[in-house]
Formats: sequence, C-alpha cells, structure tokens
Amino acid sequence: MKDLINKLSKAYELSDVVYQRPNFTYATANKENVISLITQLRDLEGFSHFVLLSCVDWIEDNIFQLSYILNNPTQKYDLAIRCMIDRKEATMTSAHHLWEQIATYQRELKEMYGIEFPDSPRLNEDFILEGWDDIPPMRREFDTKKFSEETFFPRERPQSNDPATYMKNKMHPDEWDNTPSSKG
Amino acid sequence: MISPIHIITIGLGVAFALGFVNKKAKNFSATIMLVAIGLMGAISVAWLTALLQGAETVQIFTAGFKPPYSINLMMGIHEAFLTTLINVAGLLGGLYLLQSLKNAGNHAIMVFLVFIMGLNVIIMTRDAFNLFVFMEVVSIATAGLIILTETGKSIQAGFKYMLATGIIAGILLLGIIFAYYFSGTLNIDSLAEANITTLKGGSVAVLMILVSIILELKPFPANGWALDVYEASNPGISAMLSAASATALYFVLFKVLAIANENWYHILTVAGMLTFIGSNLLGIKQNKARRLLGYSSVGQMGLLMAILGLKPILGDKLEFIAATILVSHYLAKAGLFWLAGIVENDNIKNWSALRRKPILLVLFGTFLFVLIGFPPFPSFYGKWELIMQLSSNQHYYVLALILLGSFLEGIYLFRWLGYAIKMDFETLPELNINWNKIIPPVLFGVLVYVAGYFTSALVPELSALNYIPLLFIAGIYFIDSLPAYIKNTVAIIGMSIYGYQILPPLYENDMLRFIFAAIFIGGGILTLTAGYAYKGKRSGFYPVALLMYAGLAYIIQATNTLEFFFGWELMTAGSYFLIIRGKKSMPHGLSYMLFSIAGAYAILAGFGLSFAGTGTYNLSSLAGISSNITIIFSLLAIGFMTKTASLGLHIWLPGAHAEAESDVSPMVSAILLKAGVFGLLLLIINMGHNTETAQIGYILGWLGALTALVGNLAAAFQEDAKRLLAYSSIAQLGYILFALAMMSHLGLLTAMYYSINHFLYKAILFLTIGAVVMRVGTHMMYKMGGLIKNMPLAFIAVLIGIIALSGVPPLSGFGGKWLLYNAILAKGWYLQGAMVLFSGIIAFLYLFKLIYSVFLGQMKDNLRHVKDISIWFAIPVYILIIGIMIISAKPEWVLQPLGDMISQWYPNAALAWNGGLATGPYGYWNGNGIMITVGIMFVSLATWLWMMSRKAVQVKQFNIVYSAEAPQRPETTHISYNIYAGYNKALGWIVAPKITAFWDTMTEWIHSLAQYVRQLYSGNGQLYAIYVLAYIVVVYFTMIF
Amino acid sequence: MDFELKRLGFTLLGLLIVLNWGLLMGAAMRKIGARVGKRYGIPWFQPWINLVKNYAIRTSLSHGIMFYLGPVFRLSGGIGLFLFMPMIIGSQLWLNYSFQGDLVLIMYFQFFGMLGMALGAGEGGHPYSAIGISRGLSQFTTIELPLTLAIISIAIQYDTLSIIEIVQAQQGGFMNWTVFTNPVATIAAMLSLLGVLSHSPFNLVIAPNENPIGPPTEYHGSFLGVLQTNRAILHVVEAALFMNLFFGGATNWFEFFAKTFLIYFWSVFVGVVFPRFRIEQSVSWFLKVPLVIGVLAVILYM
Amino acid sequence: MEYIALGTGMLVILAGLWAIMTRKNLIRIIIGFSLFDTGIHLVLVAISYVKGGTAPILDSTVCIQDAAQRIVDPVPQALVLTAIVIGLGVTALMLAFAMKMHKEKGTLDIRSFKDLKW
Amino acid sequence: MSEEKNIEQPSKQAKTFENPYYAKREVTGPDGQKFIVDPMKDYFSDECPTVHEPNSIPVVEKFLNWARAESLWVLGFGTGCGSIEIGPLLTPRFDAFRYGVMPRPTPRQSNVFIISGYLAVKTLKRVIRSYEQMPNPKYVLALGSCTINGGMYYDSYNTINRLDQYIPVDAYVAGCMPRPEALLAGFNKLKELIKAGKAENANEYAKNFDWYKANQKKIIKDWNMPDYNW
Repeated sequence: MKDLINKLSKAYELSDVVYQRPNFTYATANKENVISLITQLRDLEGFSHFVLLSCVDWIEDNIFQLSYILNNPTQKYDLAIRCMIDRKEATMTSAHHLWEQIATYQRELKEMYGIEFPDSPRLNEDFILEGWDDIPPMRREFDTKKFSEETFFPRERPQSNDPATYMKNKMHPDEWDNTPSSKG
Repeated sequence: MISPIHIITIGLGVAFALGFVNKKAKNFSATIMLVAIGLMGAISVAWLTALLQGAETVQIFTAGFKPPYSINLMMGIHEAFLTTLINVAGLLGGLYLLQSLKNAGNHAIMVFLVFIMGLNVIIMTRDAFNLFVFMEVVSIATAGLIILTETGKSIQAGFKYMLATGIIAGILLLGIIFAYYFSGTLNIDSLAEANITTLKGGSVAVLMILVSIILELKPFPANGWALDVYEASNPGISAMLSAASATALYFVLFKVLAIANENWYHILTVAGMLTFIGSNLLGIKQNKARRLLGYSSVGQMGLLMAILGLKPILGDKLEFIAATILVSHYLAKAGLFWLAGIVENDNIKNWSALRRKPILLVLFGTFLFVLIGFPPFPSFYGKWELIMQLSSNQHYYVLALILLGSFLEGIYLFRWLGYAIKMDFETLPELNINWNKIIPPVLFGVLVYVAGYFTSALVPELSALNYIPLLFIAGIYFIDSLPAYIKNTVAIIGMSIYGYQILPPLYENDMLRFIFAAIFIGGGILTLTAGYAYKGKRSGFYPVALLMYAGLAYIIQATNTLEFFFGWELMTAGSYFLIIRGKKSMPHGLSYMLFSIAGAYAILAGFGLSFAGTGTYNLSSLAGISSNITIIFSLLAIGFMTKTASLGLHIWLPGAHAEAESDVSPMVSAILLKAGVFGLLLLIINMGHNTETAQIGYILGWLGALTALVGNLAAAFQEDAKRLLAYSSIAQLGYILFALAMMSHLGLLTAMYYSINHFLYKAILFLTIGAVVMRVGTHMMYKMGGLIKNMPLAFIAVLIGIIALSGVPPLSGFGGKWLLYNAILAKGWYLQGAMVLFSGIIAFLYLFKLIYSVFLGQMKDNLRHVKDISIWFAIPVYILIIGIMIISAKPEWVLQPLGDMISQWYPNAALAWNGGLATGPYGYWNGNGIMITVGIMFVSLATWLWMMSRKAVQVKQFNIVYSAEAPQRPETTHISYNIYAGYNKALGWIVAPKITAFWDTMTEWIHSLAQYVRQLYSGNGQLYAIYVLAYIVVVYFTMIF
Repeated sequence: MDFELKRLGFTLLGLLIVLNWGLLMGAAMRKIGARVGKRYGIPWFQPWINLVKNYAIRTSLSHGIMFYLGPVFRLSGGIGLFLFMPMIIGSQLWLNYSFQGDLVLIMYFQFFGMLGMALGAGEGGHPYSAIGISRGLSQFTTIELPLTLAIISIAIQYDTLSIIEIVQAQQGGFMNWTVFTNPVATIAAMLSLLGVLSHSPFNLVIAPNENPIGPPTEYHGSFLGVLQTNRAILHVVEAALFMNLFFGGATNWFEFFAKTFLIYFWSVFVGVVFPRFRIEQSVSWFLKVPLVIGVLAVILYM
Repeated sequence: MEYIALGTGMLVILAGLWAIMTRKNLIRIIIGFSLFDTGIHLVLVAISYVKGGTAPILDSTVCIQDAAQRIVDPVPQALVLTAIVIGLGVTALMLAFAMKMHKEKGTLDIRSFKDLKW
Repeated sequence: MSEEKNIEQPSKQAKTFENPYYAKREVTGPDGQKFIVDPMKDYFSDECPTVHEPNSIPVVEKFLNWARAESLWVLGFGTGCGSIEIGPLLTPRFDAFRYGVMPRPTPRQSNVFIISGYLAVKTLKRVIRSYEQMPNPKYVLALGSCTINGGMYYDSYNTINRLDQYIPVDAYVAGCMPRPEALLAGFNKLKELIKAGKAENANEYAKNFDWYKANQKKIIKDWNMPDYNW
C-alpha cells in the first residue's frame, strides 16, 4: 500500500499520511486535486466502493475538513482522502458523477454545514431537517442549547442529584452521614 | 321500329363522318359522338320496351341472303337488354371522358364511338367470323383508348394487351376456321345444330373458340395483361372495359356455349371458380385502387363464368342469377372506376379524399355493398338464388368456394371502405370535381337502387316486404343537412309509429317476437333519445342507425328465410356504419364486418341446405328438416354466434363496442347482440328437438360457459371502461348461449330472462358510462375517480346497473341466477354450470372496478368541475331503471308469460307460481317478498345509523389516514390501474390473447399466401403471353383426359 | 297477521341471540388463540365492551353518502342472511323468513354486504381500501367455487335447493348427516368455509401488518360498531348455513350452539396453525385442492 | 398439296409463337406475332383448298351447275382478306406501341417494361 | 490557548417552505375551461374541532367511560426508541390484551396514542396529524423522560422538550426507557382517569385549539397542512 501512496504522492502532493491500521490509511490532498485523485483511485487502483463522505468543523483553524473514504474490495483496503476547505467560502467540487450516492452525502453536508457543491442534484432540498431556516446546525458557531431553550419550552429541570448519594440517603439514611455539612 | 342494324350504321357512319369534321371543332365532334351513342341507345331501349311488351325476337339478315350465306344479327330480349346497358355505359362513359377525348382529338372520339359500336355488334351478331372481326375491332379500339392518357405505364399496358389479345384472337380465328371446315357454316346457331364436338377434330375447333373467349374474360392466372390495363389506363376507359366490354364478352361466351358439349360446363366452372378465388385472394394484398378494382372485376367475371358453367344445375334460374350479378357488377364497377378517376390518387388509403364530398362517399359505399351482395341490391338476390340452387343440387364444394371467394373480396373491399371513411389525415387529400365526372357515377348510384327495387319485385318471397322503413330512411338521408335534434325527433317519431303498428299484433299472436321487437324498438327509441345530447348535424348518423333498426325489425317480422337474411344483412350494414363512426374504430369496424360477413355466409349456407331439405323458404320449415341436421344447425348457430360474440368469434366485439360513440355502444351492445340471440332462439325452438342437435347443444353449452369465464376474466383486467363493458357483454351472451344450449324449458326461460335483463342493465351501463366519457373525455378508468360528487345521477344509475348485473338480490339479476341454478340442476350440466356460476362471481371484480374507479376514490384535478351526465342520457337511463325495478319487484309479470310462451315448444312448465312465489323443480323464490324484506331492513338500518352519525363532519378527499402523511396528488392516491394484479398472476393465463393471436396468424397466412401467389404477375408481357398459351394447353389436356 | 307479528318477534329475538352468540364465540376464539400462544387472553366480555365503546365514540366523519351507506349495506347483508336462513328446524317460528328464498338466495345475498362495503370503503378514498377490496374480491371468487360445487352436489343428492328440505332429509340419527352421506362435498365446503370466515391463512384482506386493516381503514366509531355487529352475526349465520347443509341442522338452540361452535372452531383451529397466504397463493390454492375435491363431489353424484 | 400448305401454316404459327415466347426484343416479338398471324392466314387458305379446284369466280370456265365441285371454297378466301387487314392493323399498332416504349426507356428489351406488376 | 479568531456568522436563511404539490395551479378541464385548483382548500377540510360534551346522564356516561377504559385501542405508531417496549407488551409475558389493550394500525380506530420517547420536530408533525385524526375521546400516554423535559436531548436543536405544549397528555410514564411493567402501570393509571371522567383532553385540545396551534406552528416552520387534520 505504501507503494501506492508513494506513487500517488508524487502526482498529487499528498501530505499527512497516516497508516492508521494495516488496512486503513489517511492521506490529505489539496482541494483542487481531490476529485482527480479519487477518480484515479476508482478507475485505476480498484477502489470501486465509496464508503462515506463526512465533514469536521475546525472552527479554530477556520476550515472544514472533508473526508472521502474509499474501499478496495479486492484488496480489502480502505483509504481516506482528506481535504481542507475554507470555512468562509465553503465550496467544494461535486463528486456525484463518480458515485451517485455522493449526491446524498452532499445534500447532508449542505444542510448541516452549509457547504456548497455546485451542480450536485437536489442539493437545496430539505434532507433531514424540515423547514429549517436558521444557520446550519452542525456548524460550531450554532449554539444548540440556546436554540433549544429559545424554541422548545424547556421545563424547569429538577436539581440534579448524584443517583448513588440520593439512593443511599433514601434507603440507608442512618449508616453514615455523608453530607458535607455534617462532616464539617 | 328502327332496325337494329342502324345501331351499326349510326355508329360506323358517324365515326367515318367525324373524319371529315374540322379537327378544331372538338366540341362539335364530341357532341355528335354523344348524340350518336344516344341514338344507338335509344334504338336498343326502344327494342327492349317492345320486346318486354311481347314483341317477337327478330333476325336481321344482311346482303340479302339467309345464313349461313350471310352475316345475320339478332335482336332478342337479351340483346336488347345488353345493348341498352352498353349504350348507357357508353353515353355516360363518353360524358365522363369528354375532356380527355377532346384533348386527344377527333381520332379518339372516333375510336370511342367505334368501340361502343363494336360492342353492340359483338352482342347482336350471330356470325362467328363477324364476331371475330368485331372483337378485333374492339380490341384495336381498346388498345387505342388505353393510351388515351399517354403515360409510360399505359403504353406498356397497351402493348401487353395487344400481345395477349393478338394471340387470343389468332387462336379464335383458327378455331372459327376449323369449325367452318368441319361444319361448313359460320353461323353460330348452325354450328350449334351441327354438333361439331361429335366430329373428329371438331372438338379442337370448339376448344379453340371457347378457350379464346374464356381468355378474353381474363381467367386467373392468365390475366396479368388485363390487370395492367385496368391499372394503367384512364379510369374512364377502365370503367368501359370492366362494365361494357366484360358484359359484351360474357354474352359472347353465353352465345358460343351453345356449340359446346357438357364437359365445357365443368371447365367453365373450374376456371371461373379459380379466377374468383385467385383474384380475390390477390386483391387482399393490393393497395393500388385501380388494380384492386381490376382484381375485383376479374373475380366477378370469374364468378359469372362459373355461373354459366353451372347452367345444367341452375336451369331456368341461370338468367336471373347471371343478370342480377352481371348488372350489379356493371353498375358498381363502372361507378367505382369513375370514382377512381375523380379521386385520382391511386393509393387506397388516400380515398379519404371522398370525405370532402359526402355524396361520393355514399356512392362509394353503395357500390362496395353492391359488389359484396348486400340487400337491397340485385346481386343480393342473385347470390341468394345461386346458393339456394347450388345447395338444392348438392354442389357443396362450389357453394363453399363461392362463399370463400366472396369473403376474400369482402376483406379488401371493406378495408378500403374503412380507409375511405376513417383513415386519419391531418388534411384530407385534395379532390377535384367536374360536373361531367360526377353525373355518371351518381346516375349509376341511383340506377343500382332502382335495379334493386325491380329485382326484388321479381322475387316472390319478398312480396310481403314492407318498403316503408327503407323509404323512411331514404327520407332521413335527404334531410341530412338539418340539425341533429330535428332528425332525432323525426327518427323517434318514425320508430314510435312503426312500433305502434307492429307491436300490438305481435303481442296478440307471437310473444317471442313481441319481446324481441319490444327490445329492438323500445331500446331504439330510448337510445335515440340520448342523441339529443349531440349538437350540430351528426351527418350520416340517422340513416345508418335507422338502417340497423330496420334490419332488426325485418328479422322480427320475417316469415321466410329470405326475408330474415334480407333483414340480417341490412342490420349488419347499418351496424357496421354505426360502429365505424367511432374515433379509432377503423380496424374494429373491419373485423366486425368480416366476422359478420363470414357469419352471414354461414347462415346463407345453412338456409341453403335447409331449402335443399325442405324445398321451401318458410322459416318454420326449419323444424321439418330431416337430413343434414347437424350441418345446418351448426352453420346457422355459427352464423348467429358471430353476432352474439361467442368465444372464438368474439374478437371484433371489444374494440367495436369500446370505440363506438357514447350512444352507439348501447345500441350495438344491448340491442344488436340480441339479434344473434333471436336467431339462436329461432333455431332452437325449430330444430332443438332432434337428437343430433342435442349433441351440438352440449358443445354449445361448454362454449357458452367458456365464453362467460373468459369474458368476465378479461373484463376484470381492462382499464378502458367501455372495453370492460364490452367484455362483460361477451360474458353475458355466454350465459345466454349456455342457457339456450340446454334446450329445456328452464334453459330457454333463463335465456329469455337474461336477454331482457341484459338489455336493461347493459343499456343503462353503456349509456351512463358513455355519457360520463363524453363529459370527462377519456375512456381510461384510472384517469377518472371521485365523480360521485359531481355525477350523483350517473352514480345511482351505475350502482343499480351493477347490482342488477351481478345477480345480487333483490334486483332482477338474481332471478337469472336462480333460474340458472334450477336449469343447471334440472339439465344435469353440473360442471359447465359451476363454471358459469364461477364466472358470475368473477363479474364482481370488474363491476367493482368499474364503479369504484370511476365514481369513488380520488377525484382528479381536471375533473373537479365536470357536470353531471347530460339530461338526454339520464332520461332513457332512468326509464330503464324503472324497468329494472318493476322486473325486480314483480318478476312474475315477466316470467309467467315467458313460461307460457316457452311451453309451446317445451311443454313441461317448470315453474309453479303462487302470487309472487315461484317454485321450481329444486327451489323456490319470492322476488316480491325479498324486495320488501330487504327494503324494510335496509331503510330501517340506514335510518338508525344516520341517527347515530348525523353530526358527522363532511371531510374532503385528502382527509384520509395516510400513515401520518398526507397524499400528494390524487393521481398517486387513486388505486385503480391493474388492481387485480394478484388475480392476474394466478389466473391471467386463461385470458392470454390466444384467440386473437390465432386470427392474427390466419390473417398473416392469407396475406403471405397472397403475396406469394401474386408474384405470378411479374410484369413481363412476354410471360403473360406464355401464361395465355399455357392456359390453352392446360385446358386442352384437361379436355383430353 | 297475528302469526306474522309473532314471527317478527321471534325473528328479532333470534337476531339478538345470534348477535350475542356471535360475540361470545368471537371472544372464545380469541381466547383459544391466546391460549395456544400461551397467553392469558382477553376477558370473555371484551367484544361487548368494544362494541359499546365504538358506538360511544363521539366524533364521526363522513367521506360522502356512499361511505355512510357502506356499513348499512354490510349489516343489511348480515341480517338479511340471518332472515333468509332457517335457524331451528322443527319450529315454524325459528325459520325466520326463509320461505322467501332458498339456498341460491343465501349464496347470492352474501354479496349484498360485500358489494356495499366495497363501495363504501371505496368512497373513503384510501388506497388501502381499494387494495383490500381488490384482494377480497379476488379471493372470494375462488372461495365460492368449491362451495358452489359442493352445493350442486348436495342439491343433486337431496334433489332440492331448499335448506329446510335438506335439513329434514338429514333427520333421524347422525348417520343421516351429509357429512357422512356425502363426505366429499362436505370436505370441499369446509375448505371453502375457511375462506368464507376469512381467518388465517386467508385473512390477507384485513391483514393489519401488510395492509392496515384493508377495506375498513377509514371506518371508525359507530360505523365500525356496525361492521363489528355484522361480523358477529355473519359468522354465526355462515356457521349455521354449514350446519344446516352438512351437519343435520339444529332442532333446538343447544344443538345450534354446539354445532355452530364446532364448525367455527374448525376455522380457528386451522387459523392458529397456518400462516397467512398471499393473494395469488390463496387464489391458486382454492383452484387446486378444494376445486378438485368439489369436482369429485359433483362427479360422484352425476 | 393442301396438307403441305396446312402443315406449313401450322409450322409458321408455331415458329411465330416460339418467337413470341422466347425473344426478348420487342421488334422480334412483333415479328413473331406477324409470323403467327401469317401462319393463321396460310391455314385459312389451306383449309378452303379443293384439290384441282379453280378460283371461285363464276365465269365461262366455271358454270354455275358444277361450281360446287370445281371451285375452291370462296368463304375462307374472303375471310382471309379481312383477317390480313386486321392483322396488319394490329401489327401496325404494336409497332407504334413499341416505338413509344423505346422512346420512353431507350431500350427494346421487354424485360425492362415491368412498371406494372402484382 | 488559541487566539481569538474572527468568525463570520452566516446569516439566517430566508426560506419559504411551500410544498409544490399543494400550490395553487391552473387546470384545464375536459371541456377546455380553465380553473384554479387550490389543494389546501379543495382537497382538505378546513373545519375546526368542536367540543363534544359528555353524555348528560351521569350513569350512562359512567358506563360509557367504563367501556372506554376497558377497551383501549392503541395506535401502532412508534415515535422513538420506546416503541421497542411496546412489542413485549403483547407477548405472553406481559399480555396487555388482558386489560383490553389492543393495537390498531389506523388512527381512525384507535383511542390511545403512545408517544414512545423523544420527538424530533419532523416526527412531531406526523404525531399531530395522527393525533388529530383519532376520534374523540382519545388519550395520550407519554413515555420516557424525553417527552417530559427532553431527557438526554434537552439541548438538541431538533428535539422537543415538552410534549404537553403541543398535544394534551393524559399520563406520563417516566423512565429512560420505562419497562413494559411501567407501561402497564401507565395503562392502569389511564384507566382510572377515564373511569373518573377526567380524561377529556380531546375536548381540552378543542377548547385551547388556538394555543396549541400557535405552539405547533412556532416550531414547524413548513406548516403545509390544514389547521386541523380530519
């Protein structure tokens, strides 16, 4: 597998190669190279199966990390190609022409992170959320607790107790006194 | 009285004189020519009237000697009649060709005049050599006329014609000279007296003469040259050749046949039948109009030739038969060729151009029906008489072949008619019309009706026929330009008066006929009422609808087989035109017509055999037949079953009924099919008592059961509402056939009861669904839905209709089921019976689908604002519903008289009536009581439930539980398409279209055969000459052996 | 007239008995089913409670007049069958209105309710209703075939279509019952009974799992109550039909209860053992084994 | 003698027919037809021949009484004249057709004139 | 410590939620006339629920309530993870049939709606629809802490916290998840309420219809159904 990575590195300037497991490798590519890289992987290197496309929000570095995970079913080998895209203009070339199901992942990413994939089919339709009009909820600047409190009529939550202490107090109040006040 | 010789003198004289006329004075020459032909015609007409009034036949001698030393002419009734025909054709043909003749110049005018004159002489002359000379004159004139319009094709055709006729003429001349050598005379009568066939070598002379005349009549397959001529020459000329020349030459054969011995009759028959079958077979594959007419023409001449060959059998009927068919052919073929000239386009598909001028379309249809031999045209009587005589003399093969040939002819003629009436064109082909081209076919069109009338006057069996309905129909045709509602009113009034006249006497005398007459006329009035819903003129509808009803009425009133067949054919023609009016009806109209013709021929053959057995045409004489019972019964039953659409003969029905107009479907389904039932009933009450027929009845019983099963199953899988009802009709007629086939009191009672019921509910269903289709603009049930909100009237009607049809108590259909059970048990047909009852249950599938898909379920966007069915449809429907209700509540009112009637033929009265309670051999049934019980119970329950849920919220169509979602579109929520998929998986194989595939294969075979055979006509003139010679050789060897 | 009134009274009384017996039988059968599944099962009076509750539902909504007439048709069908069916032979008063029609009437009156129900459910506009009805009708056509053959067979045997006469012919000892004199027809008919009562394996029509509830999907409240009422009556009447035709009828109510219970038990017995058929399977099944047996039954008497 | 004429006539007829059936050239076919016609005329004349007979002219050499034995049959001779005329007409017409056909297609081969068939 | 970054906040999307299937459309009828079809009006009833007063005779009402309590038909609609607990309820071990509990697959014939756990907004829409389709009287049994206060999803952007803000709840069964025994106890509690005539929440819903609708519409932004789903 290292041969493959080495070969690809020359052509595609791979960086941050991590041999995670004997059959799983990470590599990072440039945003511009990713599509041609996975095209080559699919067509020439036998990575015929697309596993998933996911995203991580590195808000501190102001980037989104996209991971395309491919699988080579004959060699039983997985390869994850990562690429970093700018958070401000979160746009990535669509890859739905390679595997049709990528369009669905891209819809999800569009809905959850607001990443644009121009020309991806049905990209702007609601995917999981119906009638969502706020900023995409998986972006880390979205404060979900605040949103929930504003929206969902939160009930007064009871004072949280440590269940173990609570039960002990309730069932064996005499065994020993473990309240801080009595101790002190 | 002017001597007939002046026909020649005028013809020749004027022809020569025309040579001196200034070549520019074409109008003058043409007028002179027409006047000359007119004079010739006047002479022959004068002679004809004189002879008809009893004048003597005259011989005209020339040169002062008596024959055999001189040429002599004869003017008898035949000659006068035929010269009249030829001169009339010549006059009208000349008129028709006026423009072409003038364009071609004086010579052409001369040639035409000589051509007509020559034909006159051919008919009149009694001298063999003179005959030869004038045949050559005509031949040369013909060759000249062929290139009247000079095209490459016509020149080729002319050359082939010259070559073939030259050889034929040579052989004729040889024959004449040999005949002279052996007998010493040239006079035909003397030759006949000399009896030269007995002399050594004389038979060769006779062979040469006769074979050449036969060849002149274009026998198959030595007739390629003639077909080319028909196709390539000016249609006006083709008309002359087909009408006038053929007539003259046929008479020549008639004359010359006197010299032959009886062997020649066989040869003629064989040659004629071969031609008749062969050319009609090849016509099937033909799509060029004029060549098609050529095939038809040749075929008709073949039939006539065969008729001549049958002279020993036909005896004194020969002249009647030959004359009727000859005259029909003469009028029709001339008219058709003239029409071909008007249409100009030679592809039969482009004959839709006639639609631009309806009168021409009517003429076209008329001529085609004349050719096929429909009433009231002369050929009908000729064919009838021919079949009767053939079967009386046990010439079954010839009979079968004649019917086969006629059927083949029907295939292409009706396909052609279908194209003309229905072929779809975005813009119709052009049609250029000159007055002089219109007059001749119109005149011939009128003549053909006149001839039909006069012919029928010659037939004693039709003396009782009432012509008033036919005149009424003609009257309706003449007011065709009026708006539809006026014609509708007139038609309804006419039918009501007619019904008022015939129904009461029938009620007194003949219950069976009364019931069917009531169905036909009452149903007719009701279905016509629906016609008020149509706007505009509806041109052509009323004559044909009334024609069908007139045919039905004739069938009812018929006392002899000829009247019956007359009515049957009228009904077929009328219903054909009705059916083909629908939008996509062209193929269905054709298949309907073909099955009808085939069925009619089976009936014809059956009647022929029965005539042979009893010697009388009387319908009731069917009962007295003692021989050939099986065949007669089968033939008649098959004939009637084409109308009842029993399994195997049903494939025309679904399309025909489904594509017909909304008010036509009930006419052809609820009413027309009953004609077949009536026929079968007549058959069974007359012939059902024989042991042989009981066996056929057994087969018919199974057939009926299978029909019911397949019909109902197929109906369940339909998506087209009208097609569904059509299949349902097939199945219902299957029940009726099954019940009839039992040939028992209960069986007949069941069949009658079913017939009445089927009329009621199928009329309701077809009228209502038709009206709905008119409103929603589609036949497809899955495109409708939820219409109950907009069309409550229609819904109630369909609901009553399907409850009655399904046999659910308390409505009238249950009576049928109850009778069926009793009849089955009494007859002992258990397994067939179970099959029928099973198919009765299958009916629920399609009935539910019908009412659900159309009226229930989800309403579609575009149908939200449709209105309820037209009031003109609702009125007859609700009258019929009242009928159903009465029969349901008081079944004894119908069943008791029916039982009394059937007791005439099957005396063991099976039902005992006690008030409303009927007690049969197995069970009992009180229709009245059930109606009351169910009614009270239903009303009280409905009230109770209404009391409980009276505050119900009225919700709309998407307020359904939809797995917590809401429907998106009514189209995706309305479950209708292929809802019986599971059933189809299990039982669909039963209704796989095997029968349709069978008939398709048959059609394919016939076409392939025609395609194969017609390669005989390679187009090579030399080859045609070889055929001519080979024909002679073959005939020669046939004579030897 | 007096007799007519009396007959009406007895008929209504009989209807009441049949209704309650039907409900009780329904409960018993569910109980049996539960015990087979090692459950305790419903209380024996559960059907009555369900009925009361459904009639007491306050909301009702209607999709149209036919939706409302559907249950009316259905219940009329059930009660009509009851009216035309002789219940207890030997007493003029328990013969109901069976003098108005014979076995054929019974056979065809079954469809009265089915058809009306189909139309009512159809107007509900729910796709499942249409699917359920199409399945039900498909299945019912083939269910009827062996039954028809069996009826033809016994009509030949007894030379009558009158139920009363058929029962009377079976009197005088159990060896005179059709089940012993004509066992083949009885088998065919009993196989059809499985379908008529639409228990498993022939209950795809109202299969709650594949197709929620089928035709009555949209029915609720008193509409549903009417349907339940009908079901109770109908099952008893169907069982009574088979009792009359094949098991010697009943001369008193106890015999009636016993026999209808056992006949009904047969379908439950099969139902708890066999899983559900798909529609084309059940159609094909009825056209194989029961059809052959039915044909045999007819042939034996031909 | 008469049989020679008759036989010759028949041979000429057959020759003409042979030509009609086998030649492909229109002109030859017409010649064949002409031969056929001529053969028929020969046969006509031959049939009327009476051995030793003389021309059927009633003049001094033949008196009316023995005319029936002396002269050949005049009827066929009269007929043959007509037949010749007709044959001439037909042949002329055929030639005219042939000419027009040649003008149309530039060939005289009969096989190339198959525009009309079936 | 990471330095403060200037994070740009994407603005809220201005979206209109219109179901294309329910948009007004112009349709051509079979006779050529054109008209507007408004599915929301033409295909859905727009009536509002009404209060159905209990039977005025107390004895009858008591009897009917007893029948209602003993015949609890449960809508077979599992909204969350708790629906896994309903299955065992019908097994020999718990056998809810004993108590007159029976599953029904259609809301038209059900009386009890078990909200079995957390409710996403998307599911809530379906729950409202089904609840409204159930006939009066109807009861709601809320299962698990999620329906009480959001439970472990209390801070989720897409899961409601309190069910009783949207539909009236008759009884809560607490726990995460409650076991089938607890559910049975819930049923018994419900029965007590019904028999006491206190389970009239369907009428409450009708009375406070506007309040409930306002709450529902607050979080269901793409409200594309009629106000009351019959």
